[in-house]
Amino acid sequence: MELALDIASWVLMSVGGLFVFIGGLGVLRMPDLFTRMHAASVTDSMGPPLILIGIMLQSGLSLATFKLVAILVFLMLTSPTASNALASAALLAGTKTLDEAGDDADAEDAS
Amino acid sequence: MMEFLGLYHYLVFPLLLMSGIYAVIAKRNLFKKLIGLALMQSAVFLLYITMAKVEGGTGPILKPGEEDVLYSNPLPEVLILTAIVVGISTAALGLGIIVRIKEEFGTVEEDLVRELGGR
Amino acid sequence: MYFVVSIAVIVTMGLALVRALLGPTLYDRVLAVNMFGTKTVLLTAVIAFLYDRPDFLDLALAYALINFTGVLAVLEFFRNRASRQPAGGEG
Amino acid sequence: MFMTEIFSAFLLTLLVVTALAAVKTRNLFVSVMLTGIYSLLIAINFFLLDAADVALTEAAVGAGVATVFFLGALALTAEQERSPSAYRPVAIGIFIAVTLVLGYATLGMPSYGDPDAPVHVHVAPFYLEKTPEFMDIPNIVTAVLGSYRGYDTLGEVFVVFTAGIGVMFILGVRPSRKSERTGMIASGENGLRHYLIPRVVGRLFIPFILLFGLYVQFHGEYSPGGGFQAGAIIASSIILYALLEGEERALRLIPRKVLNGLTAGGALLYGAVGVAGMLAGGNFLDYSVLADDPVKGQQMGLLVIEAGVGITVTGVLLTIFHAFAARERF
Repeated sequence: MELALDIASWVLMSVGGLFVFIGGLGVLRMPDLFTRMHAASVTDSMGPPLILIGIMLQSGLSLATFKLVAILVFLMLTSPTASNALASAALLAGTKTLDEAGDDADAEDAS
Repeated sequence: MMEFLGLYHYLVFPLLLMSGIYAVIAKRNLFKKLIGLALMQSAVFLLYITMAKVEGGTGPILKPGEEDVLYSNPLPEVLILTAIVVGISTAALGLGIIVRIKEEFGTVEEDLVRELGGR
Repeated sequence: MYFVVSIAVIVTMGLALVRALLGPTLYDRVLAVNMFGTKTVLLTAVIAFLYDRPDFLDLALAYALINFTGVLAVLEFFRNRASRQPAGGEG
Repeated sequence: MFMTEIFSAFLLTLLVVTALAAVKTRNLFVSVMLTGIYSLLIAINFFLLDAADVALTEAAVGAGVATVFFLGALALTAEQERSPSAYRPVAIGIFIAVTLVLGYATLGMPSYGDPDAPVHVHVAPFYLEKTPEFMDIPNIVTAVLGSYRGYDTLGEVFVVFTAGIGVMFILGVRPSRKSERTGMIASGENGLRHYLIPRVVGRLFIPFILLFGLYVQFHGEYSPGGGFQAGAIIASSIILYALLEGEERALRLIPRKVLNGLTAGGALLYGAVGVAGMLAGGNFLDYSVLADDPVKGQQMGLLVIEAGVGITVTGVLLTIFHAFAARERF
């Protein structure tokens, strides 16, 4: 039982870490703002839950687990909301998507 | 290796401190000078907390029912804890002064303020 | 096991920081800061267990709650910047 | 813990990079954003160095309140630096010279984490040993903050109080030349009304932030926390409300008079505890005499002065926020 829990949390945490890392890679490598945002927000709603659930399996039933659940709920609420708000702000300010911008580089810090 | 890592903790302090001082000396924008001050401030905070660390210790909140636990030094933490809140309040005071300067002179660049000043 | 996750998160932080330094638009930097905030929550949660002090989870909880205020402040700043710029320019 | 040393070395490198970039960029908004990252990084470093209380303070202040203040001031000034740097060679010369000198000086510091360093042998063992006996609370930081170094904290609270008064005086003046720009918080009651999703989620968050602030305040004797952190957290919940609903609604919720009362009242409460100790026959800020049992008295005193600290910090931070937000709208 103990071993099964350990293995489960190992798997969850490694996969979560992988997702987080892929998100970081996407934010660095994607070509324009909206694709970068997509990389960040999608992995943000997959990686953290896996990692936090993995920790929960280790901590057992305690105050710490309750706090982890709270952290998880708050993260799941804020991170998509923040992405949405940021994307709409960027869109309203007229940031060009990849198709519209063509090949010319976007104006630096000017928008 | 361990020795070097310990030294590295201390070596970061001058770099952070001096990047703050560089902003204060060389930049003419008053807002930037304030950011430099904030950086200097946190460099000092980091130095204090680095000194509080004890090898193999843990945070100075007693673990109930456990003997022979090594705790880090609580005193620098207390000093820095209050200093952080004081730091943001005084930074806000500086920001207030900058906002007033902007309203009176229309600029926050030090040299332009000096040209327009004298009244 | 906690080490693996911490390494992944810390490396991601480095990548996000590179994005924050490169830009190129302001929104990219805000995105990087936002991402950095989420990673901070994760890293502090993991470190609390790595150090075997689960009672220090408060820090992660604080970041999970308060980061949102900062993001909304940035949003509000952008929203009003649009109305600010054509009228006054900068000076 | 060899691995965590590697972690902190990496994070410290990121910290230096962030600081240099924040200084270098000419765009002040970018600079503020990088300061935000800097704050997150330094909080993690504090945490890695076992200072959970300090990390919590940096989190409470740096994540919400500091960003809001800097952006609020930035909205009222210019966003780009215009003049080039002055005395650049001289400044870089000073930078390198002093870095080298200070770096050389750090070689003389006691080695990192040495338990026999001078810092660790003077009063710290006394605090660690005697606190369970005197106060019976696990969080030594709170004990030192509130009781052993009560005078110090009283002074800090008054510094915060004075800074709040200063901002009130400086930004309370009507500007002589009317500017056409608006501040960060747009006038009227709109706030972020047009952003439906952030608004709904944000409203959901406010009670939880308040609850967490109260937890940090009153659980500060047992876990990381205390008045300073709680004040910043509670203030950021009200600031969130102001961002969502417009600043005027927030002022209707907590009017200026109440804010002034909070600002002064907290500091006065702290002082009053000291005077109460004197009246009961002890020294100023000696809580042992407040109850029959000295331990109970200490605990009671700590609880009250932490409450005083929390009230003052909340009041001052909100006063500053409103001073910036209400600018240009007389």
